[in-house]
Amino acid sequence: MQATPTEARTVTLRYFAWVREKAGLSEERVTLPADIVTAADLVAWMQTRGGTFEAAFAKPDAIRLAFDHVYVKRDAHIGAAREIAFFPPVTGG
Amino acid sequence: MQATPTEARTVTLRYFAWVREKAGLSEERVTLPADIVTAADLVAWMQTRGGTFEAAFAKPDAIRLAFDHVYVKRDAHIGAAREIAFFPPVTGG
Amino acid sequence: MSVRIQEADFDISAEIAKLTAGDTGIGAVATFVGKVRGLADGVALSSMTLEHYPGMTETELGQIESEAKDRFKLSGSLIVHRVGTLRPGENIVMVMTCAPHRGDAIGACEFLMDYLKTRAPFWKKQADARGEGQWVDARDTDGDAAKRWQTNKL
Amino acid sequence: MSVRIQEADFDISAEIAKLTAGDTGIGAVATFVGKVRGLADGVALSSMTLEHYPGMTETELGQIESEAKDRFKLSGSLIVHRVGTLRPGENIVMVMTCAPHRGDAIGACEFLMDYLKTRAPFWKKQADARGEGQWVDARDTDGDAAKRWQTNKL
Repeated sequence: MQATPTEARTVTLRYFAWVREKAGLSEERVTLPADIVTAADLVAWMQTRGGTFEAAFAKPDAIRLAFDHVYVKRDAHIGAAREIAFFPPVTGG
Repeated sequence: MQATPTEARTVTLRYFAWVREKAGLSEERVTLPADIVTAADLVAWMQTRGGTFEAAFAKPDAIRLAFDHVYVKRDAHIGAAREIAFFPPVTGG
Repeated sequence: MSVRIQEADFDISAEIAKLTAGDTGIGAVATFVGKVRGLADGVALSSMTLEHYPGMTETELGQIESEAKDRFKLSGSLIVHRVGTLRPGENIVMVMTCAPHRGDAIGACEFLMDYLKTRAPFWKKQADARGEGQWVDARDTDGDAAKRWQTNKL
Repeated sequence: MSVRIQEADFDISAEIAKLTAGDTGIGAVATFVGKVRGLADGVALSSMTLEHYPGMTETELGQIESEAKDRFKLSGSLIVHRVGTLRPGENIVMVMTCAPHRGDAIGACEFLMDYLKTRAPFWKKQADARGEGQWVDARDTDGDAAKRWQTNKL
Protein backbone atom coordinates (compact mmCIF):
# COMPACT_ATOMS: atom_id res chain seq x y z
CA MET A 1 0.00 0.00 0.00
CA GLN A 2 1.42 3.40 -1.01
CA ALA A 3 1.86 5.83 1.86
CA THR A 4 1.64 9.03 -0.15
CA PRO A 5 0.98 9.51 -3.84
CA THR A 6 3.83 11.08 -5.75
CA GLU A 7 1.75 13.60 -7.70
CA ALA A 8 -1.36 15.73 -7.38
CA ARG A 9 -4.62 14.37 -8.90
CA THR A 10 -7.59 16.15 -10.37
CA VAL A 11 -10.90 14.72 -9.21
CA THR A 12 -14.58 15.63 -9.41
CA LEU A 13 -16.12 16.52 -6.05
CA ARG A 14 -19.90 16.19 -5.73
CA TYR A 15 -22.15 17.53 -2.98
CA PHE A 16 -25.68 16.41 -2.10
CA ALA A 17 -28.58 17.53 0.11
CA TRP A 18 -27.58 20.02 2.83
CA VAL A 19 -23.88 19.64 2.06
CA ARG A 20 -24.67 20.86 -1.46
CA GLU A 21 -26.87 23.69 -0.16
CA LYS A 22 -24.30 24.89 2.36
CA ALA A 23 -21.41 24.57 -0.07
CA GLY A 24 -23.45 26.46 -2.66
CA LEU A 25 -22.45 24.14 -5.49
CA SER A 26 -23.24 20.64 -6.63
CA GLU A 27 -19.95 19.70 -8.23
CA GLU A 28 -16.50 20.96 -9.10
CA ARG A 29 -13.21 19.78 -10.52
CA VAL A 30 -10.42 20.06 -7.96
CA THR A 31 -6.76 19.27 -7.97
CA LEU A 32 -5.95 17.66 -4.64
CA PRO A 33 -2.69 18.46 -2.84
CA ALA A 34 -0.28 15.53 -3.02
CA ASP A 35 -0.34 14.90 0.74
CA ILE A 36 -4.06 13.99 0.77
CA VAL A 37 -4.19 10.20 0.91
CA THR A 38 -7.30 9.13 2.80
CA ALA A 39 -10.94 10.19 3.08
CA ALA A 40 -10.09 11.69 6.49
CA ASP A 41 -7.28 13.77 4.93
CA LEU A 42 -9.73 15.04 2.33
CA VAL A 43 -12.37 16.04 4.88
CA ALA A 44 -9.74 17.86 6.94
CA TRP A 45 -8.58 19.67 3.81
CA MET A 46 -12.16 20.65 2.88
CA GLN A 47 -12.48 22.31 6.29
CA THR A 48 -9.47 24.50 5.49
CA ARG A 49 -10.83 25.70 2.14
CA GLY A 50 -12.86 28.50 3.75
CA GLY A 51 -15.79 30.36 2.24
CA THR A 52 -18.96 28.26 1.99
CA PHE A 53 -17.03 25.11 2.82
CA GLU A 54 -16.61 26.30 6.40
CA ALA A 55 -20.38 25.92 7.03
CA ALA A 56 -20.70 22.82 4.84
CA PHE A 57 -17.99 20.97 6.76
CA ALA A 58 -18.64 22.41 10.23
CA LYS A 59 -20.02 19.03 11.37
CA PRO A 60 -17.73 16.64 9.54
CA ASP A 61 -18.97 13.55 11.44
CA ALA A 62 -22.41 14.05 9.88
CA ILE A 63 -20.97 13.70 6.39
CA ARG A 64 -20.65 10.43 4.47
CA LEU A 65 -18.25 9.90 1.56
CA ALA A 66 -18.34 7.80 -1.57
CA PHE A 67 -15.44 7.16 -3.98
CA ASP A 68 -16.65 6.35 -7.47
CA HIS A 69 -20.17 5.49 -6.19
CA VAL A 70 -18.95 3.26 -3.35
CA TYR A 71 -19.36 4.18 0.34
CA VAL A 72 -16.01 4.56 2.09
CA LYS A 73 -14.86 4.91 5.67
CA ARG A 74 -12.50 7.64 6.79
CA ASP A 75 -9.41 5.44 6.48
CA ALA A 76 -10.09 4.56 2.81
CA HIS A 77 -7.35 5.57 0.37
CA ILE A 78 -8.42 7.83 -2.45
CA GLY A 79 -6.13 5.96 -4.81
CA ALA A 80 -7.31 6.32 -8.40
CA ALA A 81 -10.85 7.47 -7.54
CA ARG A 82 -12.17 9.97 -10.09
CA GLU A 83 -15.38 11.09 -8.41
CA ILE A 84 -15.72 11.80 -4.70
CA ALA A 85 -19.09 12.61 -3.14
CA PHE A 86 -20.01 14.23 0.19
CA PHE A 87 -23.50 13.85 1.62
CA PRO A 88 -25.52 13.39 4.84
CA PRO A 89 -26.88 9.99 5.91
CA VAL A 90 -29.46 8.86 3.36
CA THR A 91 -33.20 9.28 3.94
CA GLY A 92 -34.88 7.68 0.93
CA GLY A 93 -37.66 5.14 0.79
CA MET B 1 -72.36 -28.07 32.34
CA GLN B 2 -75.11 -30.45 31.32
CA ALA B 3 -74.05 -34.10 30.99
CA THR B 4 -76.68 -35.15 28.45
CA PRO B 5 -79.39 -33.11 26.78
CA THR B 6 -82.93 -34.13 27.65
CA GLU B 7 -84.29 -34.10 24.10
CA ALA B 8 -83.25 -34.71 20.51
CA ARG B 9 -82.32 -31.66 18.42
CA THR B 10 -82.57 -31.00 14.72
CA VAL B 11 -79.45 -29.43 13.24
CA THR B 12 -78.06 -28.62 9.81
CA LEU B 13 -75.00 -30.67 8.87
CA ARG B 14 -72.72 -29.24 6.19
CA TYR B 15 -69.92 -30.98 4.31
CA PHE B 16 -67.04 -29.39 2.41
CA ALA B 17 -64.25 -30.43 0.03
CA TRP B 18 -63.55 -34.17 -0.02
CA VAL B 19 -65.89 -34.81 2.91
CA ARG B 20 -68.68 -33.37 0.75
CA GLU B 21 -67.58 -35.37 -2.29
CA LYS B 22 -67.37 -38.65 -0.40
CA ALA B 23 -70.62 -38.04 1.47
CA GLY B 24 -72.27 -37.17 -1.82
CA LEU B 25 -74.14 -34.21 -0.38
CA SER B 26 -73.33 -30.71 0.80
CA GLU B 27 -75.90 -30.30 3.53
CA GLU B 28 -78.82 -31.99 5.27
CA ARG B 29 -81.17 -31.49 8.20
CA VAL B 30 -80.70 -34.22 10.79
CA THR B 31 -82.30 -34.98 14.13
CA LEU B 32 -79.52 -36.06 16.45
CA PRO B 33 -80.05 -38.87 18.96
CA ALA B 34 -80.36 -37.55 22.49
CA ASP B 35 -77.16 -39.23 23.69
CA ILE B 36 -74.91 -37.23 21.34
CA VAL B 37 -73.36 -34.53 23.48
CA THR B 38 -69.92 -33.69 22.12
CA ALA B 39 -68.23 -33.29 18.75
CA ALA B 40 -66.57 -36.66 19.35
CA ASP B 41 -69.96 -38.31 19.94
CA LEU B 42 -71.21 -36.81 16.69
CA VAL B 43 -68.24 -38.04 14.63
CA ALA B 44 -68.63 -41.54 16.13
CA TRP B 45 -72.34 -41.46 15.23
CA MET B 46 -71.60 -40.30 11.65
CA GLN B 47 -69.38 -43.37 11.24
CA THR B 48 -72.34 -45.61 12.11
CA ARG B 49 -74.71 -44.04 9.58
CA GLY B 50 -73.43 -46.27 6.77
CA GLY B 51 -73.79 -45.63 3.04
CA THR B 52 -71.58 -42.83 1.73
CA PHE B 53 -70.77 -41.72 5.27
CA GLU B 54 -68.63 -44.81 5.74
CA ALA B 55 -66.10 -43.54 3.18
CA ALA B 56 -66.50 -39.89 4.19
CA PHE B 57 -65.70 -40.65 7.84
CA ALA B 58 -63.20 -43.48 7.31
CA LYS B 59 -60.37 -41.21 8.48
CA PRO B 60 -62.09 -39.22 11.23
CA ASP B 61 -58.85 -37.63 12.49
CA ALA B 62 -58.50 -35.83 9.15
CA ILE B 63 -61.83 -34.07 9.66
CA ARG B 64 -62.30 -30.70 11.36
CA LEU B 65 -65.58 -29.51 12.85
CA ALA B 66 -67.21 -26.12 13.28
CA PHE B 67 -70.31 -25.35 15.33
CA ASP B 68 -72.12 -22.28 14.05
CA HIS B 69 -69.02 -21.12 12.10
CA VAL B 70 -66.60 -21.59 15.02
CA TYR B 71 -63.87 -24.24 15.04
CA VAL B 72 -64.35 -26.75 17.85
CA LYS B 73 -62.27 -29.51 19.37
CA ARG B 74 -63.60 -33.02 19.88
CA ASP B 75 -64.61 -32.38 23.50
CA ALA B 76 -66.81 -29.36 22.63
CA HIS B 77 -70.47 -29.69 23.58
CA ILE B 78 -72.95 -29.31 20.77
CA GLY B 79 -75.29 -27.42 23.07
CA ALA B 80 -77.58 -25.14 21.11
CA ALA B 81 -75.54 -25.17 17.88
CA ARG B 82 -77.76 -25.04 14.81
CA GLU B 83 -75.23 -25.63 12.06
CA ILE B 84 -72.43 -28.18 12.26
CA ALA B 85 -69.81 -28.43 9.51
CA PHE B 86 -67.34 -31.20 8.64
CA PHE B 87 -64.32 -30.50 6.48
CA PRO B 88 -60.61 -31.29 5.93
CA PRO B 89 -57.82 -28.93 7.11
CA VAL B 90 -58.09 -25.70 5.15
CA THR B 91 -55.88 -24.96 2.13
CA GLY B 92 -56.77 -21.43 1.05
CA GLY B 93 -54.53 -18.47 0.34
CA MET C 1 -60.90 -3.40 7.64
CA SER C 2 -62.83 -5.36 5.06
CA VAL C 3 -63.14 -8.81 3.54
CA ARG C 4 -64.51 -9.87 0.17
CA ILE C 5 -65.04 -13.30 -1.37
CA GLN C 6 -65.61 -13.18 -5.11
CA GLU C 7 -65.20 -15.06 -8.37
CA ALA C 8 -63.95 -12.00 -10.24
CA ASP C 9 -60.32 -10.91 -10.36
CA PHE C 10 -59.18 -7.83 -8.44
CA ASP C 11 -57.18 -4.74 -9.40
CA ILE C 12 -54.42 -3.92 -6.92
CA SER C 13 -53.95 -0.30 -8.03
CA ALA C 14 -57.67 0.41 -7.73
CA GLU C 15 -57.83 -1.23 -4.30
CA ILE C 16 -54.83 0.74 -3.02
CA ALA C 17 -56.42 3.96 -4.29
CA LYS C 18 -59.69 3.17 -2.48
CA LEU C 19 -58.03 2.02 0.75
CA THR C 20 -55.76 5.05 1.05
CA ALA C 21 -58.03 7.78 -0.38
CA GLY C 22 -58.00 10.94 1.71
CA ASP C 23 -55.81 9.54 4.49
CA THR C 24 -52.44 11.29 4.38
CA GLY C 25 -51.48 9.64 7.68
CA ILE C 26 -50.65 6.54 5.64
CA GLY C 27 -46.94 6.22 4.89
CA ALA C 28 -46.83 2.54 3.97
CA VAL C 29 -48.93 0.09 1.98
CA ALA C 30 -48.02 -3.59 1.90
CA THR C 31 -49.70 -5.95 -0.52
CA PHE C 32 -49.48 -9.67 -0.98
CA VAL C 33 -50.92 -11.50 -3.97
CA GLY C 34 -51.12 -15.30 -4.15
CA LYS C 35 -51.31 -16.85 -7.60
CA VAL C 36 -52.05 -20.26 -9.11
CA ARG C 37 -48.78 -21.99 -10.00
CA GLY C 38 -48.48 -24.08 -13.12
CA LEU C 39 -46.76 -26.99 -11.39
CA ALA C 40 -47.70 -28.77 -8.16
CA ASP C 41 -45.21 -31.36 -6.93
CA GLY C 42 -43.90 -31.66 -10.46
CA VAL C 43 -47.32 -32.22 -12.04
CA ALA C 44 -48.61 -29.66 -14.57
CA LEU C 45 -51.95 -28.20 -13.54
CA SER C 46 -54.70 -27.21 -15.89
CA SER C 47 -56.77 -25.50 -13.21
CA MET C 48 -57.40 -24.98 -9.52
CA THR C 49 -60.89 -24.86 -8.05
CA LEU C 50 -61.52 -23.05 -4.79
CA GLU C 51 -64.41 -23.90 -2.51
CA HIS C 52 -65.25 -22.08 0.71
CA TYR C 53 -67.70 -22.08 3.58
CA PRO C 54 -69.86 -18.99 3.08
CA GLY C 55 -70.56 -17.26 6.35
CA MET C 56 -67.76 -18.91 8.29
CA THR C 57 -65.17 -17.52 5.88
CA GLU C 58 -66.26 -13.96 6.56
CA THR C 59 -66.41 -14.62 10.32
CA GLU C 60 -62.89 -16.10 10.41
CA LEU C 61 -61.35 -13.47 8.17
CA GLY C 62 -63.01 -10.70 10.15
CA GLN C 63 -61.53 -12.14 13.34
CA ILE C 64 -58.09 -12.43 11.77
CA GLU C 65 -58.28 -8.79 10.67
CA SER C 66 -59.35 -7.78 14.14
CA GLU C 67 -56.35 -9.60 15.66
CA ALA C 68 -54.07 -7.85 13.17
CA LYS C 69 -55.50 -4.51 14.25
CA ASP C 70 -54.70 -5.34 17.90
CA ARG C 71 -51.12 -6.31 17.12
CA PHE C 72 -50.17 -3.65 14.58
CA LYS C 73 -50.84 0.06 14.23
CA LEU C 74 -52.91 -0.09 11.05
CA SER C 75 -54.82 2.55 9.12
CA GLY C 76 -56.73 -0.04 7.10
CA SER C 77 -56.70 -3.49 5.59
CA LEU C 78 -58.40 -5.49 2.90
CA ILE C 79 -58.61 -9.19 2.15
CA VAL C 80 -60.00 -10.35 -1.18
CA HIS C 81 -60.14 -14.10 -1.83
CA ARG C 82 -61.36 -15.58 -5.08
CA VAL C 83 -63.41 -18.75 -5.38
CA GLY C 84 -64.34 -20.87 -8.40
CA THR C 85 -62.06 -22.31 -11.07
CA LEU C 86 -58.79 -20.51 -11.79
CA ARG C 87 -56.02 -21.14 -14.31
CA PRO C 88 -52.25 -21.10 -13.71
CA GLY C 89 -51.05 -17.50 -13.47
CA GLU C 90 -54.40 -16.22 -12.18
CA ASN C 91 -54.71 -14.41 -8.87
CA ILE C 92 -56.14 -16.32 -5.89
CA VAL C 93 -55.90 -13.95 -2.98
CA MET C 94 -54.92 -10.41 -2.11
CA VAL C 95 -54.05 -9.04 1.33
CA MET C 96 -53.44 -5.31 1.65
CA THR C 97 -52.51 -3.36 4.75
CA CYS C 98 -51.81 0.32 5.23
CA ALA C 99 -50.22 2.02 8.19
CA PRO C 100 -48.29 5.12 9.18
CA HIS C 101 -45.04 3.08 9.18
CA ARG C 102 -43.71 0.22 7.12
CA GLY C 103 -42.98 -2.23 9.95
CA ASP C 104 -46.67 -2.35 10.85
CA ALA C 105 -47.87 -2.60 7.26
CA ILE C 106 -45.47 -5.42 6.28
CA GLY C 107 -45.85 -7.27 9.61
CA ALA C 108 -49.65 -7.17 9.44
CA CYS C 109 -49.67 -8.30 5.81
CA GLU C 110 -47.53 -11.34 6.69
CA PHE C 111 -49.62 -12.05 9.82
CA LEU C 112 -52.87 -11.93 7.85
CA MET C 113 -51.56 -14.31 5.19
CA ASP C 114 -50.19 -16.77 7.76
CA TYR C 115 -53.50 -16.91 9.61
CA LEU C 116 -55.63 -16.89 6.49
CA LYS C 117 -53.73 -19.98 5.28
CA THR C 118 -54.35 -21.93 8.49
CA ARG C 119 -57.79 -20.69 9.58
CA ALA C 120 -59.93 -19.40 6.71
CA PRO C 121 -62.22 -22.18 5.45
CA PHE C 122 -61.12 -22.47 1.83
CA TRP C 123 -60.19 -25.68 0.05
CA LYS C 124 -58.29 -26.11 -3.19
CA LYS C 125 -58.76 -28.89 -5.68
CA GLN C 126 -56.28 -29.05 -8.50
CA ALA C 127 -56.88 -30.61 -11.89
CA ASP C 128 -54.04 -31.99 -14.01
CA ALA C 129 -53.82 -31.89 -17.81
CA ARG C 130 -56.26 -34.82 -18.13
CA GLY C 131 -58.74 -33.06 -15.86
CA GLU C 132 -58.01 -35.50 -13.02
CA GLY C 133 -58.86 -33.75 -9.77
CA GLN C 134 -57.01 -33.91 -6.46
CA TRP C 135 -57.68 -32.09 -3.22
CA VAL C 136 -54.64 -30.16 -2.03
CA ASP C 137 -53.23 -31.33 1.32
CA ALA C 138 -52.69 -28.82 4.12
CA ARG C 139 -49.00 -27.96 4.45
CA ASP C 140 -47.14 -28.24 7.74
CA THR C 141 -45.10 -25.15 6.83
CA ASP C 142 -48.30 -23.08 6.89
CA GLY C 143 -49.07 -24.25 10.41
CA ASP C 144 -45.49 -23.43 11.43
CA ALA C 145 -45.74 -19.95 9.89
CA ALA C 146 -48.88 -19.21 11.89
CA LYS C 147 -47.36 -20.60 15.11
CA ARG C 148 -44.55 -18.03 14.97
CA TRP C 149 -47.04 -15.35 15.91
CA GLN C 150 -48.06 -17.17 19.09
CA THR C 151 -44.60 -16.94 20.67
CA ASN C 152 -44.35 -13.40 19.30
CA LYS C 153 -47.48 -12.21 21.05
CA LEU C 154 -47.35 -8.59 22.20
CA MET D 1 -34.26 -7.76 -11.21
CA SER D 2 -34.56 -4.12 -12.17
CA VAL D 3 -34.32 -0.62 -10.77
CA ARG D 4 -35.87 2.61 -12.00
CA ILE D 5 -35.54 6.20 -10.80
CA GLN D 6 -38.21 8.48 -12.19
CA GLU D 7 -40.27 11.61 -11.55
CA ALA D 8 -43.50 10.01 -12.78
CA ASP D 9 -45.83 7.96 -10.62
CA PHE D 10 -46.04 4.18 -11.06
CA ASP D 11 -48.94 1.77 -11.54
CA ILE D 12 -48.71 -1.28 -9.28
CA SER D 13 -51.14 -3.43 -11.26
CA ALA D 14 -49.29 -2.76 -14.50
CA GLU D 15 -45.92 -3.49 -12.87
CA ILE D 16 -47.16 -6.78 -11.38
CA ALA D 17 -48.53 -7.79 -14.79
CA LYS D 18 -45.18 -7.08 -16.45
CA LEU D 19 -43.08 -8.74 -13.73
CA THR D 20 -45.11 -11.95 -13.65
CA ALA D 21 -46.07 -12.25 -17.34
CA GLY D 22 -45.62 -15.77 -18.67
CA ASP D 23 -44.04 -17.17 -15.48
CA THR D 24 -46.49 -19.62 -13.90
CA GLY D 25 -43.81 -20.70 -11.43
CA ILE D 26 -44.69 -17.56 -9.46
CA GLY D 27 -47.05 -18.25 -6.57
CA ALA D 28 -46.45 -15.08 -4.56
CA VAL D 29 -46.04 -11.38 -5.24
CA ALA D 30 -45.23 -8.97 -2.40
CA THR D 31 -45.38 -5.24 -2.91
CA PHE D 32 -44.48 -2.35 -0.69
CA VAL D 33 -45.41 1.25 -1.44
CA GLY D 34 -44.04 4.17 0.57
CA LYS D 35 -46.08 7.38 0.51
CA VAL D 36 -45.63 11.00 1.56
CA ARG D 37 -47.35 11.57 4.90
CA GLY D 38 -49.16 14.80 5.60
CA LEU D 39 -47.62 15.29 9.04
CA ALA D 40 -43.98 15.08 10.10
CA ASP D 41 -43.33 15.32 13.85
CA GLY D 42 -46.65 17.10 14.21
CA VAL D 43 -45.94 19.68 11.50
CA ALA D 44 -48.19 19.76 8.41
CA LEU D 45 -46.21 19.30 5.21
CA SER D 46 -47.01 20.96 1.94
CA SER D 47 -44.50 18.92 -0.04
CA MET D 48 -41.49 16.62 0.04
CA THR D 49 -38.60 16.97 -2.40
CA LEU D 50 -36.42 13.98 -3.18
CA GLU D 51 -32.87 14.32 -4.39
CA HIS D 52 -30.61 11.43 -5.36
CA TYR D 53 -27.11 10.66 -6.59
CA PRO D 54 -27.54 9.49 -10.18
CA GLY D 55 -25.27 6.58 -10.97
CA MET D 56 -24.57 5.65 -7.37
CA THR D 57 -28.28 5.09 -6.72
CA GLU D 58 -28.51 2.51 -9.48
CA THR D 59 -25.26 0.86 -8.33
CA GLU D 60 -26.43 0.58 -4.72
CA LEU D 61 -29.95 -0.58 -5.56
CA GLY D 62 -28.58 -3.13 -8.01
CA GLN D 63 -26.30 -4.49 -5.26
CA ILE D 64 -29.17 -4.63 -2.77
CA GLU D 65 -31.27 -6.57 -5.30
CA SER D 66 -28.40 -8.92 -5.91
CA GLU D 67 -28.08 -9.58 -2.17
CA ALA D 68 -31.82 -10.23 -1.96
CA LYS D 69 -31.46 -12.77 -4.78
CA ASP D 70 -28.72 -14.56 -2.81
CA ARG D 71 -30.82 -14.73 0.36
CA PHE D 72 -34.24 -15.53 -1.05
CA LYS D 73 -35.53 -17.77 -3.81
CA LEU D 74 -36.89 -15.06 -6.09
CA SER D 75 -38.40 -15.16 -9.56
CA GLY D 76 -38.04 -11.41 -10.02
CA SER D 77 -37.96 -8.04 -8.35
CA LEU D 78 -38.46 -4.39 -9.15
CA ILE D 79 -37.58 -1.20 -7.33
CA VAL D 80 -39.04 2.11 -8.52
CA HIS D 81 -38.10 5.25 -6.62
CA ARG D 82 -39.46 8.66 -7.46
CA VAL D 83 -37.49 11.91 -7.30
CA GLY D 84 -38.60 15.53 -7.49
CA THR D 85 -41.30 17.29 -5.52
CA LEU D 86 -44.20 15.21 -4.19
CA ARG D 87 -47.35 16.13 -2.25
CA PRO D 88 -48.81 14.35 0.80
CA GLY D 89 -50.54 11.15 -0.29
CA GLU D 90 -48.31 10.70 -3.34
CA ASN D 91 -46.23 7.59 -3.85
CA ILE D 92 -42.48 7.77 -3.17
CA VAL D 93 -41.20 4.26 -3.67
CA MET D 94 -42.32 0.83 -4.76
CA VAL D 95 -40.60 -2.49 -4.06
CA MET D 96 -42.02 -5.60 -5.68
CA THR D 97 -40.79 -9.17 -5.37
CA CYS D 98 -42.13 -12.37 -6.84
CA ALA D 99 -41.25 -15.92 -5.89
CA PRO D 100 -42.62 -19.45 -5.96
CA HIS D 101 -43.53 -19.16 -2.25
CA ARG D 102 -44.77 -16.36 -0.02
CA GLY D 103 -42.04 -16.49 2.63
CA ASP D 104 -39.40 -15.59 0.05
CA ALA D 105 -41.50 -12.87 -1.59
CA ILE D 106 -42.44 -11.14 1.68
CA GLY D 107 -39.00 -11.59 3.26
CA ALA D 108 -37.22 -10.18 0.21
CA CYS D 109 -39.61 -7.23 -0.02
CA GLU D 110 -38.90 -6.33 3.61
CA PHE D 111 -35.15 -6.87 3.14
CA LEU D 112 -35.07 -4.62 0.07
CA MET D 113 -36.94 -1.82 1.85
CA ASP D 114 -34.73 -2.03 4.96
CA TYR D 115 -31.55 -1.80 2.89
CA LEU D 116 -32.92 0.78 0.49
CA LYS D 117 -33.67 3.04 3.47
CA THR D 118 -30.15 2.80 4.87
CA ARG D 119 -28.00 2.53 1.74
CA ALA D 120 -29.63 4.04 -1.34
CA PRO D 121 -28.41 7.65 -1.82
CA PHE D 122 -31.68 9.56 -1.65
CA TRP D 123 -32.36 12.59 0.52
CA LYS D 124 -35.70 14.08 1.49
CA LYS D 125 -36.39 17.75 2.15
CA GLN D 126 -39.78 18.58 3.52
CA ALA D 127 -41.54 21.92 3.17
CA ASP D 128 -44.13 23.11 5.68
CA ALA D 129 -47.24 25.16 4.89
CA ARG D 130 -45.18 28.39 4.61
CA GLY D 131 -42.80 26.69 2.19
CA GLU D 132 -40.06 26.55 4.86
CA GLY D 133 -37.72 23.70 3.94
CA GLN D 134 -36.03 21.22 6.24
CA TRP D 135 -33.82 18.24 5.43
CA VAL D 136 -35.17 15.04 6.96
CA ASP D 137 -32.85 13.42 9.53
CA ALA D 138 -31.88 9.77 9.16
CA ARG D 139 -33.81 7.61 11.64
CA ASP D 140 -32.10 5.21 14.02
CA THR D 141 -34.98 2.75 13.60
CA ASP D 142 -34.06 2.39 9.93
CA GLY D 143 -30.50 1.48 10.84
CA ASP D 144 -31.83 -1.03 13.38
CA ALA D 145 -34.18 -2.55 10.80
CA ALA D 146 -31.30 -3.10 8.39
CA LYS D 147 -29.05 -4.54 11.14
CA ARG D 148 -31.55 -7.35 11.80
CA TRP D 149 -30.51 -8.92 8.52
CA GLN D 150 -26.85 -9.03 9.53
CA THR D 151 -27.46 -11.39 12.46
CA ASN D 152 -29.94 -13.29 10.29
CA LYS D 153 -27.38 -13.99 7.59
CA LEU D 154 -27.87 -17.35 5.87
